[in-house]
This record gives sequence, C-alpha cells and structure tokens, in this order.
Amino acid sequence: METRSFKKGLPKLFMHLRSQPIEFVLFLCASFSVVILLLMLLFVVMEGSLAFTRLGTQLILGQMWKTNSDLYGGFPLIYGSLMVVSGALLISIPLGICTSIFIAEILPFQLRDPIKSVIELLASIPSVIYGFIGVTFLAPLIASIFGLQSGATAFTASLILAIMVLPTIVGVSGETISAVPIEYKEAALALGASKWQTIRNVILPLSKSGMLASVMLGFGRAIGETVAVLMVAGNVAMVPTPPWNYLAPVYPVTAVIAMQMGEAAVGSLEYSALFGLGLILFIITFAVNTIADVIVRRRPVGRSVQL
Amino acid sequence: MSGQTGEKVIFAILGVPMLICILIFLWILSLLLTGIGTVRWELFTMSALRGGMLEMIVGTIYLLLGAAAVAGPIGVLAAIYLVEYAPSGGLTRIIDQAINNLAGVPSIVIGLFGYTFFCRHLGLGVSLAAGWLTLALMMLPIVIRGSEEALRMVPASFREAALALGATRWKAISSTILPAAAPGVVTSVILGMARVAGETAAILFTSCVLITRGLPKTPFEPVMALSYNLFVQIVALGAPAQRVFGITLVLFMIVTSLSLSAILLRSYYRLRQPWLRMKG
Amino acid sequence: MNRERSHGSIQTSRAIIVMTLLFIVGFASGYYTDTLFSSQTVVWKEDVAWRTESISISGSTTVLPIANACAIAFMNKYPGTSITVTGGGSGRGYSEVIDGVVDIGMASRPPKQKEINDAKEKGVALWLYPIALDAVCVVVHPSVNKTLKLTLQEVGKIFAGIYTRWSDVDPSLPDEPIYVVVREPGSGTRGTFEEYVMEPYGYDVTDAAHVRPSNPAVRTTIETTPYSIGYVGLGFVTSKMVVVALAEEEGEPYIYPSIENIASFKYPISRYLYLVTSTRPESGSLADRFIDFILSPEGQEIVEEQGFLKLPRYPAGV
Amino acid sequence: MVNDAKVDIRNLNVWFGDNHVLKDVSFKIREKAVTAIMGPSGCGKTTLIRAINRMNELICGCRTSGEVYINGHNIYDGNINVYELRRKVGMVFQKPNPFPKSIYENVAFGPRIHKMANGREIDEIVERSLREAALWDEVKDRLQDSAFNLSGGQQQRLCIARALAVKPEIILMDEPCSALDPAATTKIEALIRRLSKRYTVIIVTHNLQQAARVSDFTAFLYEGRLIEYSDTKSVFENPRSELTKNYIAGKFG
Repeated sequence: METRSFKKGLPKLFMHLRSQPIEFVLFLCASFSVVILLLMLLFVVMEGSLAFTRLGTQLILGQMWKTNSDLYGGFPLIYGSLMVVSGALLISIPLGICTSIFIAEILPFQLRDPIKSVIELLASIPSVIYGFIGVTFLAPLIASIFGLQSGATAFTASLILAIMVLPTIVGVSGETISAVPIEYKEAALALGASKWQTIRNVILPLSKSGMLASVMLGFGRAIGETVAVLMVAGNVAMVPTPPWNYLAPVYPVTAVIAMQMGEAAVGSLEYSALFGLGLILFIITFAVNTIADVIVRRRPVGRSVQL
Repeated sequence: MSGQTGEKVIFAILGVPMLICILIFLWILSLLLTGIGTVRWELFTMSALRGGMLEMIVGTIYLLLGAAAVAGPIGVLAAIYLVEYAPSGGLTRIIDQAINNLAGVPSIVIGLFGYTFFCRHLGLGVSLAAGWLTLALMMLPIVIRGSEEALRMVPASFREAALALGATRWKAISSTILPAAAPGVVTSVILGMARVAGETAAILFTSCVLITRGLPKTPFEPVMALSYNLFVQIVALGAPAQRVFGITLVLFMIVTSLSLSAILLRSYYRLRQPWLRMKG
Repeated sequence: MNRERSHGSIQTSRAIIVMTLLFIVGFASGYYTDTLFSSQTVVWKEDVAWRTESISISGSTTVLPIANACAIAFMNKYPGTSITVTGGGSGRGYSEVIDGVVDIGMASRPPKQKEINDAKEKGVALWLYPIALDAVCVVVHPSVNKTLKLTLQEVGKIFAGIYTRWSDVDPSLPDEPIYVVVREPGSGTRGTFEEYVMEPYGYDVTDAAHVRPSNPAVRTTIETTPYSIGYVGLGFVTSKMVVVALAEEEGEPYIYPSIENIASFKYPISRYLYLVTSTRPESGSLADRFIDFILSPEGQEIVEEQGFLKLPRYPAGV
Repeated sequence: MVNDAKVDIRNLNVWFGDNHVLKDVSFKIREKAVTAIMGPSGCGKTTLIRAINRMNELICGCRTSGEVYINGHNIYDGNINVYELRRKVGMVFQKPNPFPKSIYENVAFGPRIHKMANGREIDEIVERSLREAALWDEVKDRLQDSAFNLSGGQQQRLCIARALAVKPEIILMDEPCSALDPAATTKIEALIRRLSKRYTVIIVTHNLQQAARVSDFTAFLYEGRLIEYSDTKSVFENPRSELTKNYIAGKFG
C-alpha cells in the first residue's frame, strides 16, 4: 500500500492538481486541517494581542491573577495546570501501561476483548459526569482520608484526570503492543523464553515509542480538560506552599477560561488575557504533540522484513 | 521452577492495575445505577417545558448528525488524499502534523476559536450551525485517522486490478477501494460522534442555551443539549439529584451506544472481510 | 475481481443506507417532537402578533433560576411564544443587551459606570426592571460557631486575608485557618458583596480565596468544608450552614437576613435583582408581557419558590 | 520400524475451535536423522510440529489431546517446564524472523535469557553457533550490524544459529526455504544434512523434491491423518497408499 503515486517537487504537484479537479478537491480537504490550525492560531493571537502588548511576559510570569485590579498574572494558573496534569500522569502511566501489557499478553484470550471494551467504555463517560462524581463522592473521601478542610485539591483533580486519561493510555499502548509482529514473539518463545522474558526483551523495546506517544496523547487530553477540573480543583489562584503540596487547591488555566469567559466584556483586557491563556495552552499542547510525533517517527529499527 | 513462581509474582503485580481499572469502572457504574432508581422514565419523552428532556436529547442528536455531516466528507476525502495521492514530501508531513496537532488542541481552545470565528466573525451567533462547525473540528482528526486506517487495510491488489482494466486513478479508488473501506470509514465517523457527544467546553460558548421552545427550525438558532444542560444544572442551578441523574443516564446511554456500535461494527466487518482478518 | 467489486459495493450501499436511516430517524423524530410542542396551539381571535414572537435572555446566574422557571411557566401558558434563556453572569447580561445580542439581560447588581458609558456610546438607554429582592448572606460552616455576629469591616478583613485564623477574629472562636470561598469576578453576587463589604474599606479579595462559579457551588463548598466562610443569595441558604448576623459598624445592632429585615433594607447587603432592556419594550410585545408576567402575582409566586423575596410593591421601570 | 525413538507421538489430536486439525496421529521419530513431514496445504503439518514444542497453545481456542514423549517424558504432563522444553526443541520458522537487533544480539538472546553463560563465554557461543549455521565467515566482521541488513537466506541461517545457540536436541523447521530463492535453498538444505549428524531434525515441507533430497524418513499427512510413514526411499519409490502415490505423482497438492 505504500506505493505513493508520484514523487515530484511542489510546483509540479500544483500543476498536476490543477489538471485533475478531483485531486484538487482531495488536496483541499487534506489541507483543511492546516488551514484551520493556522486560523485558530491567528484568531487566538488576534484576540489575545491586547493582553500581549499591555501585559507582555506578565501574562506568563506574573504571580497575581486579580480581575478586580486588572492584574492578569498567569503563572499560578499555568503552574496549577501543569501540577494537576503531572499528578494525573504519575498515577495513570504506571496503571495504564501495566494494564495494557496485562490485557494484551497475559490475560486469557477469551477475556481480552471484553475487558478492553470495558476500559474503552470509561472513555465514553462525559467529563461533566466525572466532575459530578468528583465533587459528590471523591472530594469528601479525600478530605476525610487526609484530614483536610476541603477535598477540592490538586490531588483530587489529578485523580479524576487520571481516570479520564486511563482509557487513552491503555488503548493506544495496547494497540502498539499488539502491533508487534507475532513472528518476534514466536521466535523468542520458541527459544524457550518465558512470557515475561518475551515481554521484557522483545515486546517492550519494540513498543516503547508507541507507549511514549500514548503518554503524550494522555497529556494533551489531561491539560485540555475543563469541566471536571473546574469542579474539583478548588480554584485558588496561588502557587501552593510548598509548591509540591498536592493537598492544596489550584486554579488550572482551563477552569479560569471557562469561568470568566462568559462574563468578560468582548474587547476588554480581561477578555484578551483569557485568549492569551488559551494561546499558552495551545502552544503547550502543540509542543507536546510535535515531540510525540518526532519520537514516533524515529523508530530505531524497521518493522518488517524485506525479502 | 523458581523462575516460574517469580514470573507469577510479576504477572500478579501487572494484573493489579487492571483490576483497579475495572474496579473504577464498576464503581462509577454503580454510582450511575444507584441514580437510576430516582429517574422517571417518562422524562425522556417529555418536553423540557414540562420538566422532561426530549429537546435536549433530540438537540444533542442534531448537533452530532450535523457535525458528522460536516466532518465526515471532509475527513474521508482528506484520508483518500493522504493514502492514495499524497507525495511523500514536506507538504504531506505538514498536513500529517497538522492533523495530529488538531487532535491535541484542548476543547476549551476549540471553543474559544469557535466563539470568535464562527459566532462573531462569521456572524453565526450562538447557534446550531456554530456548534456543528466547532464539533466538526474536534471530530475531524478522528475521522481522518480512522478512514486512513480503513483505506490502508484494503489490499493493493484491488486497486491494481482496477487500474489494469484501464480505470483512471480516481475511478479505481471510488469503485474498488472506497467500497471495501466503507465500513471502516463509517466506524470512524461513529467513533468521532461518540467522542464529541459528551463534550461541553466546545459548545459552552458556541451553540447552547438552557431553555427555549422546541427545536431550532433553522441552523441559526441555538439548541438545547444534554451535556451543556447537565453542566448548567449541576454548576449554576444546583439541580436536584433526580434531574442530574436522569440527564447523566441518557447522555451515558447515547455515548455508550455510539461507542458500542462502533466496536461491534468493527468486529463484525473484521469477520466478514477476509483481508482484514489476516491483518487484524 | 468482479465478485469482490460487487461485494464491496453492497457494503457501501448498506453503509450509506444505515447512515441515511440514522439521519432520517434523527430529523423525523425532531419534526415529530416539534409537532408535539405545537399541537396545543389554538387559534387566537385577537392580538396574535406577540404570540409567535421569540425573545432571548442571558446574564446573571443568580437570576437564572427565576428566569428559567418563569420562562417555562410562561411558555406553557402561551403556546407559540418562545423564550430562550441562558446564563453567563451579570457582566454578560449588560454587555449583550448593550450590543443587542439578546432582548433582555439578567443582572444581580446595578450597572457599573463603564457599562453605563458603553450604553451611551452605543446610543442605547438601559432600562432596569427590579423583579425580586435578594440579600447576599454571609454564611459559615457550623463548625465555626452556631451564632456568629460580625461587623461589615470584620467580614471585609476576613475576605481580604487580613484575618487568616478564626481566633484572629475573636479569641473565643476556634484556632483554625479560615477557608474563604468567593464567586468568580463578574458575578453580580460578588459585585454586590464587594460594594458593601470590601470597597468602603479599600480591601481587595485575598489570593487565597477559593473561586466557585455559582451559588450552588458555593453552597456545596460551605456545607462540606469545616471553618469555611462564603456568601450566597438568600435562596441558597440551607440548614447545613450558619447565617452570620451583620452590623454596619461597631456598636450598631447585628441584623439577620430575615424577610422583614431585607424588605425594609435593614440588612446591610440587600439588593434588587433586575431584568435589563436597551429600550423600553413596546407595549404588548412579548418582552413587555414577559416582564409583566414576572411582576404579576403568578410570577412573584415563582420568585418565592426559587428562594428569593417578592418585591414589596410592584415598581415600574426605574 | 523406528526403535531408538527421540520423539514418540501417540494418538495426538488437535482442535482449533470446532476445527479438528490433527486426527489420531501416532508415530516415532528417530534420533539424529532428518524426518520430513509433507502433505498438501492445510493438512496439519505445521500444527503437528508446533505440537512438539507446545507452541500451539499460544493460539486462541486450541485444544490438544494425546501424548508426545520426548526422551521418554510426556511433554503434555502437568509438571513439565514448558520453557525448558522449548529450549531443548529449537524451531525455525517459514519466514526468517530475526529480532530487530544486531546479528550478535540475535544469537546471544537465547543464552542470555537462559543464563547459560556470560561475558566471553557468550562470544564463544555466538561464534560456535554461527559457524555451525555456516554463517560465520559471511558476518564475522559485522556482528554489530542490524540483522535486517542480511539477505533472506542469511537471515534464515541466522535464525538457525539463534536456535542452535541454546544447545537444543531437536530442531523443528517449518518450511524453512519457502521464502527463499533456489541458491539460498541449496545452502540451507546442505546445512540441514550437516546438522542431522548432531541433532534430530524435523522439517515440514510441501516441496516433494526437498523432502526426497534432505530427509531420511518421510511422513505423509492428509487432512489431519497420518497416511504413510517410512524411510524416504520407500515412500517415494514404493508408496503403500494410493493417496501417497497420487500426491507424489503430482495429481493434487
């Protein structure tokens, strides 16, 4: 299937496309994503430009987010987002990767598909419901376990997010594990390697990059999550003391945008600052995706044997 | 023999996380099920004006079908270009990257963009159409990736046979490859719908209202949707548990039935189509 | 090959049929439900124009429950009319009315100077219709004290973060950190609260405040968090929290937000809730009739059901 | 007929789901000789040799009954260590399947996981195995190259070397030449002859000439049943069964 029809330079490509209307339409559809992405960047930058010119680096480094006094320092918010997301990943990566290995390699054949579907179903629960569960069941539990005033903390948000990104990590890394050619597995087993030796020496090295990609994808999901986080994170626009205190409330970027966007007057500095935050979020996910892309592309060894 | 017991220990350790995942699922399911008792089923067929949620259900379906109608064709055509035509050059890599990045854009940013671009710049206002376009942006990468995979699964011999009979390139694709890949393409569209059905952040500013009469008669009117309503009911109105559980349950059923039908469709065609079985 | 081809196209056609069926079912059910809604329509002998009009309302989440309930009652009473309600916040209510995006705004505070200026710039006048009376009640978790009395300035100091422990306020109170809960900026409840409690003393809300997006969210937080303090509209006070009696100044009497005290404006943070329009609605139009409906005894009954206070009398446009 | 049996298969039945693939197969395989298993596609050849190192149980829905004795021990006994069994019974697959690692690492993989040696000893094992597989001279200067840089025939010999490195007693070969060109096939066949002096080799093939060329004994399988089993010469020159006669004559297959 890899026979891509023509390998010409760019100008020739366009000439070719002009002479073939159908291909031109196909090309337009394919480049739609690029156009949308650029438009997105353009509009978010445009709406955020006031904040950038008026606030400059304050928007990223400023310590105070006080709408009353027109202070828009995004640092505590960005820090809160990253804190919640890294907590979520710390929980969900080991859980997710172990689960995907267990399902793909160790579980009896008959149970694999049902259990995979059960975990896929976790992904289909809307985030509002996760938020609702977080507020009504998880937060009080956390508060009583740790003896806190309130269960609305970074830790609670991390837990909820971890549950939400689990299906992504399990699904994608499970896919990469089952994409390891069966020949390699058989070769190792026929040499008398045990199941675990096969997993450790053959399957894991080959699916490492795919697993990393699944983690990156999980990161993207987690940092963009809005509604559930808004309901459980506690929403205090301050870096916790000490900064690694997960039992303190934080105010993630997405929660700020969702809460204040509805009320900010169009064109005001507040409105613009919210778009600026959106742009920062956009850039973070963009960077993470690009890194994931590079990692997945740079596979150490070819997959298939050419004869 | 001791190696084998060691291995059993490792497997047990690996198995614990899976059990945790399943326990989490069962826990959430049990939470939802305890709510079922409080739900009055006639709510589903009653107008919101009478305390039901019919408009929200139909509104959600409107949003999903419209978004699928926008993202489906564009996504499939884009996938055909990427699989069949794209030269392996820089431009194709850029398109590839853009699709990956679009998939990673946080839904709140898509919502912000939808609000400024569709609602304000294009003048659609808070409307069904703006919701379609915004949700379509979220579905697009899923549809493209899924269709690409389905197209790549079709053996090259199909197309070569058609080309050998003198068909043009497009004819070969549309007459042999596309039909063979159709189930996979449809599955990807359904998966895309499942992904956005519970989405709140993207339609928060773009297309939803708390209450209105009936359904939008033109695409330029706002619509009531389950996810948005659930959000407002919980967050702003502090609605009673019965109402919350009712909406939660319907939303969960819609999303789950979409995902399940995608899973079933996929495995059904895996069985039916011999070339898929070999690869899968 | 031929067999494969026909096999393939059967599948496409099947897939297409399934998709089309989905669409048909979806839209048909839409039309069906549509006819359900309009089936009660009766032909009216007179005055039909407004019965087919539609208006949109957005703004304060405090007023949202009233507008939501009233819109539902109104639409049920007059089939054919359409009232679209959505939230946002008082700020959004004013700005969308000024921009002409919606017909009626909801607000839980009077307009700020900036909003009045904006309206002037756009050449519109803001018409405010008080529809209900409300008090911003300062509430604490019962763990603080069962009968707490504070002056406005003390409350201000708590919310400004000058007092961080309850024992700072009064040594007899528990020696525990204060958990401060506030509403998001732009909220009318927050605006009203700050106008009476913070601004007179030049205080600003502490960074350590926990932000919540709505009255119910604040209510849930106060109910479940020991040593917490926050403020909610009267309709959101529950038995699981303690309402604080407030005094304007040291030495003045401490006043609870009882119905009489609010209606007589003795309670220091009493306020009207408003509907806002950019022009005086034409008499007999849907907007006019809807506002009349809320002000009618029937509408005021709904206001009370939602936990707010009826207007002492029925004031006309301000 | 075969007295000094290395492998003794008795009443072996294998099902995949509802599909009864091997039906009551019984025969004995002699030590240090080449035994070819031939038959038309789908007759169960591959399943039969995969039953000898219990690789079938990796496939979903597989059931086995009957016994397979190796050195007098039934390998389907509960207390058999399947990993040790697979070490003793090496296997070479239809398509060369080297790991995506260097040539050296491919051969060293087995000794490493079985902790048979370390450091310099592994070097020795690698060299010995590659020499045995007649590959040493071609790769001795580029042991750290990726195994994928080798030609198809070389890859297959590397896979043989990899199997030899764990000191097996029996080597199973599943159509080892079907993916190779004639020149590479000749080399592998010569190698098989040589290996039979020290190992018991069981080779599956649907290439009649190959079976005639390399094997000492030949079994003919048809629709899951063992039709004929004897020394190669008598199977080809004097088949007892009508089916075998027709198959050898090329009337089906």
